[in-house]
Amino acid sequence: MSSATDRLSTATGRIDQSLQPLADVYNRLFGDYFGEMNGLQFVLIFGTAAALLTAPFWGNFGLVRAMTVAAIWAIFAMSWDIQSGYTGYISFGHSVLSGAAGYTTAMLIHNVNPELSMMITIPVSILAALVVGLLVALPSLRLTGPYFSLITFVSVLIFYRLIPSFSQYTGGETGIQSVEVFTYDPFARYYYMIIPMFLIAIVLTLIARSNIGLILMSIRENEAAVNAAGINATKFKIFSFALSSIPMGIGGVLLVHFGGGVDPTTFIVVDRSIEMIAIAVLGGMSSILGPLGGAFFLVVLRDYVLTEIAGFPSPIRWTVFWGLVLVVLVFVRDGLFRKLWHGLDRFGGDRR
Amino acid sequence: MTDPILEVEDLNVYYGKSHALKGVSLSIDEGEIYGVIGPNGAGKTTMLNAIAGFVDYEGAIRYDGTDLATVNPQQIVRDGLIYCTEDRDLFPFFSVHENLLMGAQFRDDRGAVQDDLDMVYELFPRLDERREQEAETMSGGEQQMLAVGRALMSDPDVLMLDEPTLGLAPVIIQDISDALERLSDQGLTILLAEQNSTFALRHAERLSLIETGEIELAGTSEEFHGNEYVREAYVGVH
Amino acid sequence: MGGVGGGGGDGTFKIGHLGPTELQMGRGAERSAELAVSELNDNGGILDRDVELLSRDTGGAPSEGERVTEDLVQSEQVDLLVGTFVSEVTQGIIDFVAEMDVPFVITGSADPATITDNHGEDYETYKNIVRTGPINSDLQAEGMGGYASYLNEQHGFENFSILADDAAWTGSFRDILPDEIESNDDLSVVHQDRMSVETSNFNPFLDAADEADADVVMRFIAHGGAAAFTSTWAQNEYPFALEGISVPGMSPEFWGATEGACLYETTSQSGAGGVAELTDRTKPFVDAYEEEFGGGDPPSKPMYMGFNSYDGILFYAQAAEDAGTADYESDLDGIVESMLDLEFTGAAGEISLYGEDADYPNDVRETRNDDDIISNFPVTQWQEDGDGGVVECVYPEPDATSEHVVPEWI
Amino acid sequence: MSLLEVDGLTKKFGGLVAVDDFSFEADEGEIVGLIGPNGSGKSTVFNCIMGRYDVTEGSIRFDGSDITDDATHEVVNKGLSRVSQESNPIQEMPVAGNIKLFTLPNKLTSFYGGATDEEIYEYAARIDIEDKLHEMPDELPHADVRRLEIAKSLATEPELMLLDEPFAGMNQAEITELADQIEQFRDEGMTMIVVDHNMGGLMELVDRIVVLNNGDFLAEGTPEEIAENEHVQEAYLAGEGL
Amino acid sequence: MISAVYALIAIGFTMIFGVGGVLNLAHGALIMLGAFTYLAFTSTAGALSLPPIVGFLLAVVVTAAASYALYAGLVKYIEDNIVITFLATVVVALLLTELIIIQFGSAPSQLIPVVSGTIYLEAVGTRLRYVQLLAFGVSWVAIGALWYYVTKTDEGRSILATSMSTRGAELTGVNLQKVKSRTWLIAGAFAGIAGVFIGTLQSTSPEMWLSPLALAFIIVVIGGIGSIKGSVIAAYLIGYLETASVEILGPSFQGVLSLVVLVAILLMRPNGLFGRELVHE
Ligand SMILES: Nc1ncnc2c1ncn2[C@@H]1O[C@H](COP(=O)(O)OP(=O)(O)OP(=O)(O)O)[C@@H](O)[C@H]1O
Ligand SMILES: Nc1ncnc2c1ncn2[C@@H]1O[C@H](COP(=O)(O)OP(=O)(O)OP(=O)(O)O)[C@@H](O)[C@H]1O
Ligand SMILES: [Mg+2]
Ligand SMILES: [Mg+2]
Repeated sequence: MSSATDRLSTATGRIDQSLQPLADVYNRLFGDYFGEMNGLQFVLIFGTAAALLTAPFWGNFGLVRAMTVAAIWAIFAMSWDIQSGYTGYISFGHSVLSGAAGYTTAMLIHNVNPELSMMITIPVSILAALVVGLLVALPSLRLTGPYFSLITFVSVLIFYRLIPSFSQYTGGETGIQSVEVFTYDPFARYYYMIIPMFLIAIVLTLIARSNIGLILMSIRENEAAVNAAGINATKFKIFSFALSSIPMGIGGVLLVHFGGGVDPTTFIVVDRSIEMIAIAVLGGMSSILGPLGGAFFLVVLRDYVLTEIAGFPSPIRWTVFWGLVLVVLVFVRDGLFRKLWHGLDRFGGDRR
Repeated sequence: MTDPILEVEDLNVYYGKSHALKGVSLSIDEGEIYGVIGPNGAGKTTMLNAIAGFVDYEGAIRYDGTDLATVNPQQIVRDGLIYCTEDRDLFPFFSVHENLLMGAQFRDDRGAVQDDLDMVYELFPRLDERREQEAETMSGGEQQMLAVGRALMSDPDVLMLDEPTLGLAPVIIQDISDALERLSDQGLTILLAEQNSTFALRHAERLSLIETGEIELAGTSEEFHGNEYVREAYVGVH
Repeated sequence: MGGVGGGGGDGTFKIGHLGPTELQMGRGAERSAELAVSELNDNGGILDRDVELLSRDTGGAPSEGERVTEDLVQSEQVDLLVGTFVSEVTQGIIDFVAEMDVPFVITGSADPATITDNHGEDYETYKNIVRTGPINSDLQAEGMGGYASYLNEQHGFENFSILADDAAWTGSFRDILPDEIESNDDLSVVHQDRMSVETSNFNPFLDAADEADADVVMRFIAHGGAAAFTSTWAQNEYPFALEGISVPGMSPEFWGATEGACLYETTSQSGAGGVAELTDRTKPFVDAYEEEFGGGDPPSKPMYMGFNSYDGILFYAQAAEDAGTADYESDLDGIVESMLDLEFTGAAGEISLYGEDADYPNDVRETRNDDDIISNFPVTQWQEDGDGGVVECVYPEPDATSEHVVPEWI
Repeated sequence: MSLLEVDGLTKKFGGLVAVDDFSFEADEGEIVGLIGPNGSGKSTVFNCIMGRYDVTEGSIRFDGSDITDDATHEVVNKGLSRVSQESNPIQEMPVAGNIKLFTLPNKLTSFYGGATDEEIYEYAARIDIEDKLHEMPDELPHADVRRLEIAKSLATEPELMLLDEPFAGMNQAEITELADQIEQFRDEGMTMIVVDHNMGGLMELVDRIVVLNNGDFLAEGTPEEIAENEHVQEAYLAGEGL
Repeated sequence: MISAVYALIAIGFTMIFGVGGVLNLAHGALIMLGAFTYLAFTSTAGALSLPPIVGFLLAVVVTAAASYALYAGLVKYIEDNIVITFLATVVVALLLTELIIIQFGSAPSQLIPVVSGTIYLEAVGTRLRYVQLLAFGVSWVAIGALWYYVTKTDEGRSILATSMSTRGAELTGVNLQKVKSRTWLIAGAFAGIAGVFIGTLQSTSPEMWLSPLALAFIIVVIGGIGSIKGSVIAAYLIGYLETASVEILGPSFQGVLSLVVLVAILLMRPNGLFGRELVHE
């Protein structure tokens, strides 16, 4: 057993050696900001990035559509991660943030002026996500542990129940469907989603690898120690929520222009929040790129592999899907992509 | 002399790669106070944890003739081998009184439990004053008293105390000293792990000195008192 | 990507059917669509092309609905879309479908806004979308008003209570129905309330209706709580009749699901649950359905959307034949024109569409009897049948299979 | 003016008066011992100073400014820090990371500030754990965990350090070593207040001792005076001490 | 009335959380399982058609067993990681939902009441079904018995003790495995009872797990995690607020007012009404 892995790692080690020079160039330039990697890891990251960027040229319609949706969910999961994954304050309420952005766009168009340009609606919507984020964060962050999770959960319920109460503005449970889509062309549409996703991934990774990330993680492990270090933990908790709200807002805007409208089930219901958590945890919490990978894994599995490839009817499809998720959760608890990453670390040769 | 009540034979404990206990053996007779001293990280706690069944080990530990490897922790407790840990492990939201009751939760002899309760309250009047206070809000020393008190509530045959004087004021240490002597006279066997070597040397009839996982020295308290090295490193010259 | 759309003269004619096939309503519709397709194929297909049915589960959720619709249109390049039960789903896909020009026959959701907000605003864009049934809920509300007068004639009921789900589809019943009822001077609406879709305890609502002396409670309910509503009413023997629309109550299996508590309750449903001979087509269709699916998973009858999906497909097939083309990319206008011109007899009734300048362009017309009362809006009631229960059509009178019965405890 | 002035401090927990109108001060460069029986309120006093507990009554001034109602991080940023009775390192980070956290500025925009590796090494070296920088806290023996706590505290560059039972769980040799290091800090200009029950270690280290009993001030004086004080003997020392 | 059933659900949920630190989101699924087991045993259309009371007992037993199986077969291996456990239990709930759809279909059903009949309460102007009274009675008896058990008996106190310190429990001779198994059995039995009543008074469908679960979650946090007394009071508070908000603001605001009040309560008492103070001020 171990000799087999040994042999494998000599082989992979050699591959790794040959890639190392490339990785080294990267490490010299960016290692300080994003962390260093070995040759195999370099290939994983940049290979995947290249594959993602060229998907429309090799994927078919169903796959590309699934990946388009995955890109949006990757944004949500990464945003959730920078807040919940890093600080350990697990939010069940992130769908409210994307919902705030989506609803702002739709309500501006529906109630204010149907001709409003995206140049106005998009920034206003992102701002709305930020405002709602602060609105949720300021009181909630006084609470800890499950109490915090609950209050964020309740915030979803409140928003969800308010929507029918103000149905003349919100469109009630049917929502508002009069939003312009970016485009119906499935290929162009993909790039509308994937490019913001990449930018957000880069920015969030930068932040997560900086002191800010260190402080957020320390809050998760020991908040008292953070205060004792002379750092205002509360300020950073709120900051992480705000930091998370902005990309959530961007994701919400993308989603509303993807489907051409809002409705509570697509945007608000707590299932959406739970999906974000599942994606992030499955990919690997507190790693930013893990959740990104998790999104592509889960959404492609759900919307493409199990439907178009396997062609399961719906209850079977969901049974298989949840069964797989359960298996991954139990056996790969640190997340698929963290596992993969460390695997490459092991199989790579010695560095330097 | 009777058979030893607690025997440790060639005990080895590993934490991952680090070898925390390296072939430790000792045997404790019924009714005696046995001291284990040694510097920080020597492995005292590790040894007690192994006896209580909290860490995996190699070697043999026998209590009253039976090999503990096959006995689960709660059965060890029911058989009268009680462990008062360094971390205290109190029930933070139970009151002082409830904590003490939990110490006796497996006992059926109601009357005797009441007597023990009275005994503990008498030993630590502070606990008596604070019967209803939640354990978590007690001061460090008060919690230590409660931990010792709870262990006594289990009506031990053998009591393992890990640093019972930690964080206690000299007056209280004095009280505990008296209590240990009294209980020992009543036939209780005590295994005492201490940094406070003065305290250990005062009470233990026999001791072992553990350093980096190995027994460096074993003997009676007289032998320890007479030992130059022990005096210098552990008792301090005042 | 580009070259979307079939509609060329050759190859199979693909029909995409959309519905929540996890639900009985959706499954009934899917099966009915299958029956329509095999009937078409038996008769030489559409414009001599073989017909193929691609059924997709929308899960009742807009995002899933959008996904499967895009797949049907972009990837499968279907020639026709049929279905959608949940209004959210219909609205979620409607802009996309309008953009793609593929003909879309709505057969489930009855929301008038689907038509008024779209066709009403911009007919040109939405003209490829039609609804062949059910009649929209504005018209249904008017029909209900007629039914209220009928109940008054039959049993002397005067006081009505309206309890509606707090949901968009009940809007017409909340806004139009009270006036419709009270337009008959003998009748009054004595109590009216909305019930949140999360309501699970119906006692307070029924108590209030009771207190207001209602003779009839008209409830409009579409979610799972309907069963609880029914049994709360039946077990407590509230002294009023239970009428209106209950979507779960349309299930042929509702008797078993409520352990018989649904006895005496009624619901309106197009197709009349398949128990009445509405047209010549009704019986053959229902028989075919029962023969094919009667013994399997529920529903054992097509349910209303089944009728409409069956009719919708055949309706379009006829229109395409009339137009001589199904190539919507080059001749959408021709197809639409021939749909608007078509007078078609379906299993659920006569189908013809309103024209561009009507209030409800491209929407199915109601039929009216001599008294100008809407008649393609049958009401069915659960009645006793030995130990079990049976669905009977009780209204309108010409189609009725049995008299309307009042609960024995009143 | 003293560096730290605690004036009429009272802390109640419900009906329980843990600290009762207690006043004391520490001058710059001093090492003050704070002793008293278990539960006499020593840790509570520290908690009040550090802003961990709200003060019921009284005031606390540090370096001339009122810090009674300050939050912990504000107090720390003014130049106070504490080594608490229980160690609580972050288990997921190595020693170096634990120290680094304590050097980070309290700013949302400082992405790459904080101490350099050399500076971290320096902090660790002052308390002799520079060889352990890459170990994880749960691999360290108890005494080194305590040292890590002190290193963290040093990393905030305090003017005044509160030490709660630094000698607990250490043997004589270790106590002597630690006491020497604490002396060293004083020579570098730091003021300290030390709570401990280990009279041997404490008496040699401190300039002055304040005794608390039941939340009340009991006595104050040089170690010798205290050791001979009858009240202190009775309430606390029971013949121990010198 | 039904608040008692809610309290029962919340207590089952909070016990599991208290003892194992496990947010068991499959608790709602167990309730559903209870209802469907009862349906399978008693439904007149089914093969068995057992008398309701027998079906009731069987449903409770089956649910308790399922709850135990969930612990022993899954949760035991992952309970040290709270996020994983929380997600895994949601996934279990979703899986069970699909299995129930495959087996029973997705249409809602109505259970045969354990007892039938109804009385009219003139004074309050409402009708009350005997099964409502029964639900109320059974729930209270169960809660009372549990309360006595955990506060007045050593064995029961061990359950609370284990929730505070596992090591402490071991040191005092508590059999951890037994305590946890027992906790899951009790919580499961409670879910079974609640399932039959919820299924009877409301409806039995593959979606029925979510709202009792959300409710339990809210009740538990308002009452304070780990507190039986808190759960009962919070359950009644919620029940009252739900009704009151309908009356004050109208049905379209149902639930919103109560949620807002709850948020306010939490902000004033960050550990719920009877929660343990985790941070001292
Ligand atoms: N869980 C653990 N994982 C890894 N190493 C450990 C663990 N627990 C203890 N050790 C190591 O094992 C050695 C023995 O520790 P132990 O706690 O038994 O010492 P001790 O003699 O009780 O010391 P002290 O007087 O400080 O309590 C130490 O080096 C310690 O760092
Ligand atoms: N949160 C609290 N709630 C109630 N009582 C408390 C709380 N915290 C401390 N106390 C009580 O206040 C008193 C003072 O506690 P404190 O921890 O300050 O004592 P101490 O002098 O540090 O004792 P030790 O030397 O044992 O650590 C104790 O009697 C303790 O029980
Ligand atoms: Mg130890
Ligand atoms: Mg203290």
